[in-house]
Amino acid sequence: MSATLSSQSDVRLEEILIHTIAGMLDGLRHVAVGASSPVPGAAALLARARSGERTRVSVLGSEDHNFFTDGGKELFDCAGQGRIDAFFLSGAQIDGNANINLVSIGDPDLPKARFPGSFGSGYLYYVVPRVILFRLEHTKRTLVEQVDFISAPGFSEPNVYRPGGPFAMITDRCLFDVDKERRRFVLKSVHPGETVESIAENTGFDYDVPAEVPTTPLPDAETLALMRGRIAGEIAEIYPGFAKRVFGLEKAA
Amino acid sequence: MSATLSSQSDVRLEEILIHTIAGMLDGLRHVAVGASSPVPGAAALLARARSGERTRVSVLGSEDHNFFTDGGKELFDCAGQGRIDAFFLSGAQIDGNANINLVSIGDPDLPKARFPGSFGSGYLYYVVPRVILFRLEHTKRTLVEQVDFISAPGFSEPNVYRPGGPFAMITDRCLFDVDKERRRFVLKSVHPGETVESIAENTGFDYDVPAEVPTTPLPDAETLALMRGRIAGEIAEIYPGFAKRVFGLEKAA
Amino acid sequence: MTELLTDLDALAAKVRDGAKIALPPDYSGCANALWRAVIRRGVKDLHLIGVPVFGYHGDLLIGAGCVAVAETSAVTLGEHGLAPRFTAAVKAGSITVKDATCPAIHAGLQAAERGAPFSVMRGLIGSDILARRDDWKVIDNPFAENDPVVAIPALTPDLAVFHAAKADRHGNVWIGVRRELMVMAHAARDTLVTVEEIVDGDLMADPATKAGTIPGLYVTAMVEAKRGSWPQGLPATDLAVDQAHLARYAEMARTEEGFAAYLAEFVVGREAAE
Amino acid sequence: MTELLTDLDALAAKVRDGAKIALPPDYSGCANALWRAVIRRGVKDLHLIGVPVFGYHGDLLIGAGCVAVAETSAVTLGEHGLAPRFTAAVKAGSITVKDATCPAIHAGLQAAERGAPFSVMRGLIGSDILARRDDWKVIDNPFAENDPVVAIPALTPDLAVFHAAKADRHGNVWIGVRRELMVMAHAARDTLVTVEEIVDGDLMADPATKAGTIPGLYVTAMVEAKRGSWPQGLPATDLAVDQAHLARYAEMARTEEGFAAYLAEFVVGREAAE
Repeated sequence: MSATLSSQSDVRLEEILIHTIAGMLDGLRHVAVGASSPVPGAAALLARARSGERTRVSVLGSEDHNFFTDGGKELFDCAGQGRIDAFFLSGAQIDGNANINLVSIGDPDLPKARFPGSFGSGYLYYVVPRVILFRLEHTKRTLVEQVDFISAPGFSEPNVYRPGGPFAMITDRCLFDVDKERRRFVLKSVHPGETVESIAENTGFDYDVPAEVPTTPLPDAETLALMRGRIAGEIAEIYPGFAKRVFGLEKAA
Repeated sequence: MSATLSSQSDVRLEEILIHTIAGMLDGLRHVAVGASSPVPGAAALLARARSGERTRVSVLGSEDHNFFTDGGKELFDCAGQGRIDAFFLSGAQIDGNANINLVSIGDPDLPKARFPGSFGSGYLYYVVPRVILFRLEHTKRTLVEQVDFISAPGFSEPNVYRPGGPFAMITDRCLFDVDKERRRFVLKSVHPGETVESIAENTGFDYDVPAEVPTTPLPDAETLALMRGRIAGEIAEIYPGFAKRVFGLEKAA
Repeated sequence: MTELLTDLDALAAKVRDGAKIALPPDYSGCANALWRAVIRRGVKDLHLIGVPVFGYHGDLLIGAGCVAVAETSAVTLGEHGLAPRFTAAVKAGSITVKDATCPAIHAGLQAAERGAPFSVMRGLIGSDILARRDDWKVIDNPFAENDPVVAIPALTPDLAVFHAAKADRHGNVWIGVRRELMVMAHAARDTLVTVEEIVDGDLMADPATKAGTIPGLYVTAMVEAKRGSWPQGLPATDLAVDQAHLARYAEMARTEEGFAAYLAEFVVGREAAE
Repeated sequence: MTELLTDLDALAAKVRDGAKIALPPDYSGCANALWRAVIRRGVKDLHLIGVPVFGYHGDLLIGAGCVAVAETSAVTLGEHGLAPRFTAAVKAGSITVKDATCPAIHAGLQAAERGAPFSVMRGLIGSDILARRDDWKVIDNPFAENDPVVAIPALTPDLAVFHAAKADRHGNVWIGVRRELMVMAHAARDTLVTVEEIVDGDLMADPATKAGTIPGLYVTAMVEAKRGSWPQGLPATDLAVDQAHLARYAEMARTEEGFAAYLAEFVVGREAAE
């Protein structure tokens, strides 16, 4: 994923992802970003820059971009109060019902693979209005028909309090919309180099495919400049390795 | 109540009350005192002094004797955690079932008299092991057969969580023990100048009277010296008027 | 983004008729200058929530006819005695009192803070406080047999309103150990703050200051108001309670006429100064 | 009265076999010097509670065979990847994992802090986290129709254990904004603290410091331990994370042999220095 996209200018895949995610955050009041999420973090910082600082960004685990003063519970309280408009979740597995698995593969008591755990997903996925799923390894191993462990379900019964839920899913191959009524992913666009067919070949679950599926738009020159300048600097405070790999080398080239 | 007890040395009633209450606090880890409670406050400070500072005293509303850093809720949390061994409650009315009324006389919707309200009594009376009731106006108007409003009941049904409750009641006339099994007050001692009969004449509820009812003991010389010296100084920080009236004038005399 | 105002009346304009408002106790940070401006505006039907009790400011609002409901664990002027306008209003039946006990108010606010529909608490069973609160319920503790417990629904104020020692231009407000102000701000939909001083820099930059600071995220609008808690004091500052004034208030407010004279002199009459 | 100890091993002796222990996350204050002393003592069957997650210190304790139960929302070495000894123990079935989600841990601790039998929370319904926690219950919200909500019982640790920047001789411990440490201390029966420095004076005397201080009331015993969080950092100090060491840990702990060598060098081998 670190190479530039051969057939396109010099735009990197990460830059397309950041641009695409930022487009889903524009105009929001408050975007929170979990740990180990450099692409969503950069997207949130881009949305903040474009908002004239009206969009707040809280980055967990960052001392510089963390505005909480009430301990570890405050992020969750804040989300429960309805003060967080967007959050990002990933999963070792994600299935066609938008269920995510952050726990294990196989029997959870004697798993074949064990991951860190569900973190706040068992709550935030329910209460944050725009949860953007991201999985930067789009394969049949990761996007599965049914997850082995539901850290948090994509959808809930009508009597379950659920102001939040999946808003979209972005991968290294494409962007899916979410049809909340039909509880299905809908292919929204394919990233440069991918096709409707290549997505189908690499996806383990059923999803809807509209007649027309465009290519994911590239960021324009102004956005690229902002991303490679100010945003690269900001994200470097939190993810120096990522900033160097994605933006630093690029700038040096 | 501010005069010395004519038939006794120069010991004031307040000093007898403070001494008597302190005797119920010796050896405890943590005593909390509510607002507007100078006599209990002085008693707690006396118990602390005698403990070699092992007994902690928290005085609400005092900046000097308040060790809480988590806002208004901390006292109640602390009590709920079992970390407060003794507290003091009063009432506009207190009845023979140890029910206390801090709210109103008559119909609560259109009361004849309205008092400030129940404060924390609706919780602390249930969870603090030694709640010492105090009412420094012992009359049939205040110690009644049945309170008009139960801010907190003296006793609870067996299925109600109730590690706490009334431990004793002290008035300006006497000290009552509490018989928890029989849910009754028991006359423990009468203050100098009072008799078993004078208590009966001034009490609106039934209570048990043992065959022998002693006079409430006076503090010894050492305790008096401690009270009039160090404790007077400490209580003056919180209740200067009280300290002046009870101890300051005394010392000047 | 916290709105930084320059005019107390602009902040007072955000207190709408019928608003449900969390008030700190007297020993925390009372926004008394703001309440005087609110009274001058003639706001009506406020629902005051004492966190967990209130004093002078609430009594003033009640006396001025701004209040429909007082939800609180107590109303008192402390060593100055009963709150006279509260007492008179209750006896006249002109306000509704929702009596509580302190930790029930905290429990309701904490439920709102957590985004939970309710909190449960011990105590209360068998009291007339509970008997008269049909908005509270007794439920079974699902982790024990035959163990009733009281459920207090989330208490979500429209507004948390208080005075604090300092704030910065990002809307961060320093409150020190007065953490009930933080719970109020978290629980309320909007928070209005008056401060002694708006300082340069960022209160979140110094770890010592940050520890006692409400982030601007929770602060809707703010204005500087020197001695804004008068006649109450302000913790962690040299602003002490004006006991002589409170005694005078307690005396004047004993009668309607006296209270009217108090309003004329100390509320309407202070407009130019504030 | 907080017990002021002079010997790390005396504090470690208070960690008994089978104790249920609240652990802060890596970015808060990890009492790693103490955990090394605990491992040297050979403590068994600990029940670790991640507040709400844990990392290096818990992985070390698991690898050293001190742990029976891990109750947590996650275990991770952050950018150094999966926690290798936790992962190995889960796959081997040698520890019991009680998977949670972050706010459920906070909700349980807050119930204990409040003396309430449980807290309720949104979320969780339909997850396998909930399906596998038979110690949690779904109950009806009594304030709405057909509204299930999850009840999390009070989570009362035997011990809260952490490292902090400073404390005074009264047992008051400054933790700044790391308020999860305060909730842990309130909720736990006993609290054991290591600190960089025991300072003269009273941390409660200065309002700025007081705002970030856990009162000695909650602190059972304490000892000074310089760089006591190493290889983790410590917030609001200049102690940074020793990333190179954590990378080395992550590498060595991938195998049992490597982990044994790590223990020999950095836990048993550090005894004289600590």
